Amino acid sequence: MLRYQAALAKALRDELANDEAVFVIGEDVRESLRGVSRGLAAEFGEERVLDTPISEQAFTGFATGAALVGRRAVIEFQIPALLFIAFEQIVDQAHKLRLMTGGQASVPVTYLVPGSGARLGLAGQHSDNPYSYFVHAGVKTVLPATAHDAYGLFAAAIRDDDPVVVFAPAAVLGVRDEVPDDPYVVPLGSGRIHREGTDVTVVAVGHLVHDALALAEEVAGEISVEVFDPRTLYPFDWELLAESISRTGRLVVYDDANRSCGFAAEIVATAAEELPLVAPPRRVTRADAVVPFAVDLERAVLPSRAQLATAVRQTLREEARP
Amino acid sequence: MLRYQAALAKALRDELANDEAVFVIGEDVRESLRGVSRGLAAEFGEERVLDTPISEQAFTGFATGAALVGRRAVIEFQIPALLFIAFEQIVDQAHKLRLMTGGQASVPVTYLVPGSGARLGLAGQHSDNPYSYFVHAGVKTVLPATAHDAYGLFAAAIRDDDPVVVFAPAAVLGVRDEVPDDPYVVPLGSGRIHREGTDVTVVAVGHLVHDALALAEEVAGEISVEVFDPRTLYPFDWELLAESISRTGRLVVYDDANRSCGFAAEIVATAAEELPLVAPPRRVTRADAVVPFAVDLERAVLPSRAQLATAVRQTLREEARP
Amino acid sequence: MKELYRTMRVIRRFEERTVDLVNANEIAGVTHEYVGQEAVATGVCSVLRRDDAITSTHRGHGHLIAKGADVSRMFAELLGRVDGLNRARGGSMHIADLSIGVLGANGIVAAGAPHAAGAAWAFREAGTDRIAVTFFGDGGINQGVLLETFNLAALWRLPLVFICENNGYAVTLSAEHSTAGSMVDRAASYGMPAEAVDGMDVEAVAVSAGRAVARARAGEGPSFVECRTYRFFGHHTAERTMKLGYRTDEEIAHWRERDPLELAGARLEPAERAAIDQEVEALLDESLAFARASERPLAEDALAFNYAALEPRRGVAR
Amino acid sequence: MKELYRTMRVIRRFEERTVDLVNANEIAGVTHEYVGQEAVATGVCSVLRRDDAITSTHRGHGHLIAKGADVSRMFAELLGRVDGLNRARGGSMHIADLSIGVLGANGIVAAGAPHAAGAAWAFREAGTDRIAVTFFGDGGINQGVLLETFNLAALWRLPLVFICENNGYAVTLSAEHSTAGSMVDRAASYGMPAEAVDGMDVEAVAVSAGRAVARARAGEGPSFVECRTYRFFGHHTAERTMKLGYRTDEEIAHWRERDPLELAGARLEPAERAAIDQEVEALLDESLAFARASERPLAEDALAFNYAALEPRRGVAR
Ligand SMILES: Cc1ncc(C[n+]2csc(CCOP(=O)(O)OP(=O)(O)O)c2C)c(N)n1
Ligand SMILES: Cc1ncc(C[n+]2csc(CCOP(=O)(O)OP(=O)(O)O)c2C)c(N)n1
Ligand SMILES: [Mg+2]
Ligand SMILES: [Mg+2]
Repeated sequence: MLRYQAALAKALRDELANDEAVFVIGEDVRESLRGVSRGLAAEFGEERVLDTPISEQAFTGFATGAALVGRRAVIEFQIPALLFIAFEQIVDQAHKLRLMTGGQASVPVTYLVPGSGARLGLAGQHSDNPYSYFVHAGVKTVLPATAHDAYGLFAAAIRDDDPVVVFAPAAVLGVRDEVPDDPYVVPLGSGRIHREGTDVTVVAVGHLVHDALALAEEVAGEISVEVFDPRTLYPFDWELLAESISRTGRLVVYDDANRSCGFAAEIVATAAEELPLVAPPRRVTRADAVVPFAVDLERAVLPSRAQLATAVRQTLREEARP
Repeated sequence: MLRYQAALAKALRDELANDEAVFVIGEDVRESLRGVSRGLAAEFGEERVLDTPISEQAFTGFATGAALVGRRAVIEFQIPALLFIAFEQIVDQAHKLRLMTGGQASVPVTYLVPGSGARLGLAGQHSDNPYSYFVHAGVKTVLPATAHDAYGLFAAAIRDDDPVVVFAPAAVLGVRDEVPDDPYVVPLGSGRIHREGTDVTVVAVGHLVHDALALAEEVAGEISVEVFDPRTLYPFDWELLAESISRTGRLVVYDDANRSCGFAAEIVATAAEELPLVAPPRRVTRADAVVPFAVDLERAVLPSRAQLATAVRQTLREEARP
Repeated sequence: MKELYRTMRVIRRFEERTVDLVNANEIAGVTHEYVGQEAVATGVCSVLRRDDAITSTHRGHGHLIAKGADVSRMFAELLGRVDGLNRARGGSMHIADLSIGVLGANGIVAAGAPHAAGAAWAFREAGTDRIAVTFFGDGGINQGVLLETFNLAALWRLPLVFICENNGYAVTLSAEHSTAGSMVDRAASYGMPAEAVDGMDVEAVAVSAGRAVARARAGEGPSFVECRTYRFFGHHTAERTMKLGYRTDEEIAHWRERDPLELAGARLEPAERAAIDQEVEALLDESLAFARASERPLAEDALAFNYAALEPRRGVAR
Repeated sequence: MKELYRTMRVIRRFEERTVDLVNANEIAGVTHEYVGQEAVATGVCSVLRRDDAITSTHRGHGHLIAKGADVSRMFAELLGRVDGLNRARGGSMHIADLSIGVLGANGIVAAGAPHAAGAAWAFREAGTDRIAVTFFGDGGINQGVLLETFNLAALWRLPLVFICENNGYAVTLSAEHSTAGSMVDRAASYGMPAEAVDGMDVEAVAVSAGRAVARARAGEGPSFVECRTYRFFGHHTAERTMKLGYRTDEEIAHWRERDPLELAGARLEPAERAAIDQEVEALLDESLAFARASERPLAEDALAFNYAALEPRRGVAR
């Protein structure tokens, strides 16, 4: 049994051992505030674990350049908002270089955000869950919910030849799971059904997977809830969702990102266009609001299990519109 | 009759004349490559029309600071990609300051992007239509389709006490329209039905409004198409769309932004959740792809009138799912 | 001097009490303690007027207190109460008081610098002699937005003062390992006066900052002051549990010998000093009592203050 | 010298023909002409090896030619043909040839600088003596990402050379009105050797750049060279229709007197020079013919090259 955070650390260690091209760069990665890179400088040398000045644009571009000549970079961003500073270097440079060079360039860079989302009291600039921006850009985007998947998806991201953003939600960093000793990958783009059900499919994202499972258990006598974990947000496993919906016919998306143009919007939109829903789909998301400091206010803008329960019940009462 | 671009220029001139607090800042705004600020330095003084070094982060933050102490800033961004560089300063600073200060701060800044979207041959980094990022962030976002609305919405944006991003699609900068001499505003958040119809509502965005109107005309004998122009993407005029859908029962969204988590996803998702659709909604959007240089390739990734026609016909053939 | 010492003492004790409140879970999240750096905020703000503006950082409590913020309302903010300066919406990292020219603390390193530049410009254009100051750390001097702001400020001769609080570290990375060349040279290369000063000596800071402020007010453009200082505790309140090894005990002890409160306190009569200390304690007791008595905000108001106005507000059925 | 002149002549005539092709609508979009600046790319790349890396700018044709790119495939790229260096996906602003170390032109000012830094670091870590060069304009020197890269490069003593092509303007804004202090001082403040050189004199550029490259190759860290040059035409091909008044005819004439091709050409025998000119013309005729004969890409391949692999590719029914 490993904690999620330790699974990330193990994946990073295994990949550094596995491939000499891999290196880590970020703020305080040698001391490793989050523990993901703790001890790695001692084990692999400081030249493979680079502490950088607070220069997100430059060190993000630096990773791109190293990748262009054969290295594989893993960047750790201390807080999600740093993605906003490096935004141009990710969505407009690293992501676009392959197409713009007609296939000449390969940019194997993994952007790790260990501690995404709100954690009670971190307020407006440290509580974002900015994955939908990368989905919109078409950047590969990963969000593991368990330690097992954290290991496998992080390893897969590092081995992938394209830029991949890996979000590790703050709320699951401590959650434990069985993690095999031997290296393995969870392929990008494959979803996972954590619990089968027949009445409604709940697509839950990141830490909300655990919350959705808890709800499914709670209502088990009454409603049969299927809990679907996308694991990779882009590319999304439409096939698996189509199968799920063909069984349940009903969809609720449970997502801790801003509502408008968020990940949940994409799932609901595509499902409405293409899947055989028998009732209107529903979203349970964060409000389109800046996260306020006081914990009661913070809780009020985040999606809740109570809202999920309401949405599930609501979709079960409804029929397809005439 | 004024061209769209001239309507923007008139709005800026009128607002500079109307309120001494207003100033303009951006690259080459005195010479004014796009003509939006031409002659304004001579008329209002160089201290109200600031040419800045190529420092998007700093000059965007500069506008925020000036706004915090009582000025009203209009920033012109020469190309849409510059929003990526200034991203943190917009979505994480200017946008959040009011909430984070508990209502103390007011940040009246307008971000004008005159020339958004693809224009045949500008390739990967100059062809983005990045408005959905701002909708996701919850930043007020405006995208006028006509010269009349360009004037009124730009003026409304400048007078608004919050940050507002105004996208002027490259493809409509030359389009002419009746623009009254006297100042007026088009309120943010109000949509516009350009053509009434009874069979299907086409929500078309920016320059695609004109394309949707052309299609509506083409198919008029066969299908009655209602053309809905949101004008403001955030906040969106749900009331007006609800009315429209209550008449037509069918929805196609025609949007020249990336598909995943794009503006069209939000409209389709909310409609699927909440509006009385009688058939599955459809999206016609840009592919999730970097815009390639060669014009045939570029055309292939952009949404087309032929795709719109197909989607409209498709939705008419379909019934609500059982 | 009495006033300077008193301000430093308020900051010190405010921070110490804040740590206790964090440890007792009365304050949510983390705070970044200003202990050790009191002379910087105090010295700089002592030469400012109430109508001058500052932008602060993640380590902002000291700046606010020195600029004259009401500590009762600061405590209320940290405790998440409606009487907080930010109505409980901001917390430690975003605490602000625009009525006294504090345009914002900031969760993002150096992001406030261009705000100060814009404010400085607006002050000048309005024909006033108000000026702006931006605080940032040794880590901040490697952020692009700050370096761009050096250029804008020097180019446009803005009435702006850059205060770099060099406390030796950006979290665990030493200034030595983060910054090529000297900070003073870097700033000076933009053509502005730049100097380093002993950031543990409040009077020295006041003298340097005073020169910079006078230049700004006289229309002579921006200046840069590097204040060499030290934070006595971890990067933030959560560091205590982390056992990081980036600083030696000797180094900490060495700097503690130059505790700015001791340096300044030694320049006062012992009785005078004791009286101030006592008065400060009473103030903080009272302030904290005020904060604790203040209401918590209502969850139903969670969406307030996001916009000046937003019409139509939400989706069809919401 | 013959080789240097020849390269400059190829660049000059490539650009002149490109403008004709844009005006004839054979090339879509706009291009940024390098005419007037040929000595910079040529002088700098003359001291590089094929396995060294460069990052280029929006005004990149000259850099590619000087680094040894195949002009047939460059023309093919600009004409949007499958034999283009970027298979018609990039066009003028993104033209690249990774096989000869051109990591990319760039549509975003200064955005390539950190790429060059990363490549330089990787070269050193691999135990090679390969180095990297990043080109940028006077406008680029005010971009945060570049200033951050100055720091990284100096801090980590990267084998990197910064080449600032100061052509006096960023679109319409003069360097004087964009840049506080001197560029050389700004770079030097990071602790790296920095100097300015006559950017119209290809041999002078080669000497300065050669020193910088030698330092980088010897493990002595980065250097900065400001090349003072001028663009003879507008910012881009679309400027012709704009009638902008930011430069005087006198200023242009003054700089044209120092045309780098004339300066270098004068150092050759007239017959020698004529022979080169003729040979270059033949090369360009041939190259353009090759490009025109190349196929246009197929619309059905529009989604190729976005990813190394993407599974599952698209939505359910698409
Ligand atoms: C742009 C940015 N990068 C990284 C962080 C995470 N972070 C918060 S404080 C800090 C260190 C700041 O160091 P310094 O500027 O010296 O200020 P100090 O903490 O020493 O007061 C870092 C890296 C951040 N908040 N913003
Ligand atoms: C970051 C960024 N800001 C603005 C632009 C728009 N733009 C393109 S080229 C240019 C001027 C660049 O000037 P300089 O760096 O001196 O290069 P030059 O054009 O003179 O070769 C500008 C402002 C851009 N492409 N990227
Ligand atoms: Mg510090
Ligand atoms: Mg230039």
